[in-house]
Amino acid sequence: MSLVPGGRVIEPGSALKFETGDWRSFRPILDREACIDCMTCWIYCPDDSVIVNDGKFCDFRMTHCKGCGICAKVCPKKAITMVLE
Amino acid sequence: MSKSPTRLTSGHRLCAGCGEGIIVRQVLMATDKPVVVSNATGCFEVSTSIYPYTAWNVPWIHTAFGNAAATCAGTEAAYQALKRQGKIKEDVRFVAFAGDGGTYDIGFQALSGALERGHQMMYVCMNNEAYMNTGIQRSGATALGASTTTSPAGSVIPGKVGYPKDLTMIVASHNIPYVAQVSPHNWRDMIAKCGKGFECKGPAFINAMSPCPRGWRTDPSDTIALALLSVETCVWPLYEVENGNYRLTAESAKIAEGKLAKRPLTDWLNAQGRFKHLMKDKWRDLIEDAQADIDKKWERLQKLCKL
Amino acid sequence: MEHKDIAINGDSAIAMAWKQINPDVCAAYPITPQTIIVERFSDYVADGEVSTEFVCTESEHSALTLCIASAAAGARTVTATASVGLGYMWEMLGIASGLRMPLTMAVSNRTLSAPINIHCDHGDAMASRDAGWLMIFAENVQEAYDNAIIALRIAEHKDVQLPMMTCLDGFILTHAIERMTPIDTHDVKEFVGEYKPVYPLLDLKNPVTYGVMDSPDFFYEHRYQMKMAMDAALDVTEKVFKDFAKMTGRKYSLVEEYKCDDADYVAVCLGSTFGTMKATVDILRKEGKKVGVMMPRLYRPLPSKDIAKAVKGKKGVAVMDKFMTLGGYSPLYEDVVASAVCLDKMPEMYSYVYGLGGRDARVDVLKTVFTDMIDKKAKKVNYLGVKL
Amino acid sequence: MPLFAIERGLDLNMELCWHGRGGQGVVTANEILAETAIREGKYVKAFPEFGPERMGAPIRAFTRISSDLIRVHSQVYEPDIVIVLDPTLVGKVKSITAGLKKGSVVLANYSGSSKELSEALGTDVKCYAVDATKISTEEIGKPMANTSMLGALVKVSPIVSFGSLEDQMTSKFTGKLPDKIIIKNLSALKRAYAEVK
Repeated sequence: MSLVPGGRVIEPGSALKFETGDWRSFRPILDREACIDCMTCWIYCPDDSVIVNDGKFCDFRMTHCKGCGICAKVCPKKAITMVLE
Repeated sequence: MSKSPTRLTSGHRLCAGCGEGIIVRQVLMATDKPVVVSNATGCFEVSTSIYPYTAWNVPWIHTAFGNAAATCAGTEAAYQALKRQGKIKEDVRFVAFAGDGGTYDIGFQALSGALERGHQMMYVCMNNEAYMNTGIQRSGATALGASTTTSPAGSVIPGKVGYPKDLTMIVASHNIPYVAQVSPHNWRDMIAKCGKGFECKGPAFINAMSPCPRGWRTDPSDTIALALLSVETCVWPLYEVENGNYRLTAESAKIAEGKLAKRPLTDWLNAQGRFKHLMKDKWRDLIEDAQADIDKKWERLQKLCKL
Repeated sequence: MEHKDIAINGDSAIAMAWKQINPDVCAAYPITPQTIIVERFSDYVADGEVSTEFVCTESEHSALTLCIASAAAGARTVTATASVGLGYMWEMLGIASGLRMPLTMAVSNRTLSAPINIHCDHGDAMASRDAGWLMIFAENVQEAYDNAIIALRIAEHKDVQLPMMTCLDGFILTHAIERMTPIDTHDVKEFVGEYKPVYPLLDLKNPVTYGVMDSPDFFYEHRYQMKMAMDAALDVTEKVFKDFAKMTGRKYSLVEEYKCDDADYVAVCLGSTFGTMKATVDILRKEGKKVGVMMPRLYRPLPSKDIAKAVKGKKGVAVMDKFMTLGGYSPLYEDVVASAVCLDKMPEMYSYVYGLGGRDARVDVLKTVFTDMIDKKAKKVNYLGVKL
Repeated sequence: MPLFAIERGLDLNMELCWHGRGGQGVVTANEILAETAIREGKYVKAFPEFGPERMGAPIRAFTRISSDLIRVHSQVYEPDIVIVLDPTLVGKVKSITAGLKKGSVVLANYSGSSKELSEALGTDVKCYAVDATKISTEEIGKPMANTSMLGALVKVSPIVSFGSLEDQMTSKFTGKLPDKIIIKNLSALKRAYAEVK
């Protein structure tokens, strides 16, 4: 049997392989022009689904974003809108 | 901060808009030291460790429901022993996460014991005011009048009977070095407080307001707005007790100074489906009682902060 | 090497074994009749005779929780309890075994409430017998001490990795002073060896997740792995017994037999009663009665094959439970009967409930276990010494 | 010469039953006897009767001493020797004479004569009396009769030698009690050994 005894998981962060993106009814769309890279959406995303690179907004992790819409509500520049999938 | 390593990955299975994911990410940003996490049974534990996956990039352990503090204390005791023998070199931080059920109720004894013994650990309660994992049953943290599946809004009894216990104050009475109330809408306040909690000498306790769209009957996108509202209505004042000294922080400090308006409790109640039944005329007295209770506690807290 | 025998009670002997082992962590909560273990060990900690991180918790539930987490973190961990304390730990017993934590726990056997009673029976151990723990019993203080050392080697073996209870009869052994041959501390340390944790939490470079949410797809398999470990524990225990005999000269077997070879009638029991029964057998042998007694020293995993072999061909087998299952057959009886099912011809099997709540197991009363079988007076289920 | 000769020779196998009150040092005396016997290479099982009793309540304790491995773990029902630490128990506690058999002896802390003692107990087994309360009060300064009774015991029945008893008491308490107290206890031991009748 290849299972690690005790139900221990020895591969950290393996949940990344489990995609929660298909839970989504609404998807976030970013207005790149309006975005000021303030990272507000990143700090409030419950699903770590705002990808940031070098301190700048890069993308939404659509494989995992559950479409809660928090990012749209907290964006100080109203740069994110939620649209029906 | 955005460059710090991801300790909790995507792919966990919390509800969309859950406050807990936001809180844990912020708490773990408050230290750059290695952390070992303990977790009580509850939404967060279940959602982040569904076999064969784990959302954890750090060592993590869950044993049972009523013992997150003892679990954390056990990892810390092992660390103290191995560190003393030179078998471990790193400077490690120990943190426990639990819901209000695992903290206010079934885990209270273990928490009190661990605090009294003085383990080097930080305990974070994520308070969503009911047992959400098992389907919204009332807890010792449930607000007066809130409708839950074990305190339903009936025709005779209007939801939860009695006020929630003031656990933060109870914990502060253990005279541990650091105690604070936080809310995820104010991440600066949260991270500053957790930073103190991680670095103080002895146990620290953080009580975090954690909006729950499912249990509160609110829109997932409103989680942060509700967190803010809990503070603006003084339902959840932000404060810390550092070595016995009480201090209001963030929005709560501004309300005390008159720089920010204290909003009426009805704003808080109206925003959530779990309180909808209270809007009927026949429960008006109950709302007045609830407001009076909040005002009384707020006054007392302000007095403590002036000492 | 010459060793000086000492006068010591059972609880102090456990504490002495711990002192020699010098475990990394001990978390415990005092309860009669285990209290002396925790008190003596506290003395060792206070006097710096051990480097153990000792945590005196606020409850047994927390004590075992701390031990589980400590073992998961990578520390060699010990604890002790008794009676309702073990009952209070019950939730955590299954978690300790399910997470495969090789910690060891001395259990100073005492009955369960109510009515509250501080005396010995095996109610606590028997209520926990299916929790996935290895269990070993002791006839006397020497064995209680030896078991506390032996247990580490079995529990920590890579093929086992399960927690182990070492049971000693409350008061009868815990508080009684007997003559004991201690093992040289250096030898104890060598015997138990350096602790090698499996997937420790404190291996920070390889983060491990402990205590997952398991689904029907995996839970059964995780349980089956525990069954395999229990099976392996039989062989491992025999091997460890051999190593122990090499070190001390004290030979132990999975099932201890006393004058059973040519016996027509045998009794099966656990704990200190095994000793008193040996004396009883000697008296009856002098009267020409062919009787014997045996004890499954290792009770979990049950050495079923050895039990079957030992009862094979006997005219009668009395199985003595220091515990009474209410509304069913008592556990050791069930275990022995089930073990003997494989035999072509089952011996007559009698259940004897005795010694509940500290009712003294006297030689004159124990004699009737054999004489009743011989005189065909034994019933299927007997309640030895109950006053009706 | 010992007052009560053991005729079993090397094949020593004795059962003792102690009577006293909680707090009088019954357990300690039993412990010292057990340690002394082991010091002499004998086997021992020594234990108090367990219960929730507190200071002042009548309590019992038991000792088995044997030249062979002891297997019986039960209480003692037919004692060879009964030792009573508290004179107020004589005549009051019936279990003192329970299970006495031919050849058993009773040793009591008793100010009267051994004849008066056997009358008070209503037994025809051999009785020995020693005023251990008086001895310990005079020698130690407080009425802790337990060490005196040990001295009397080994006179009545040399289950261990007086010398080993002295050695064990000295080594057990050295460093734990002031030397002065140890010496006083040893004097009490010696006096009771001499005075028991």
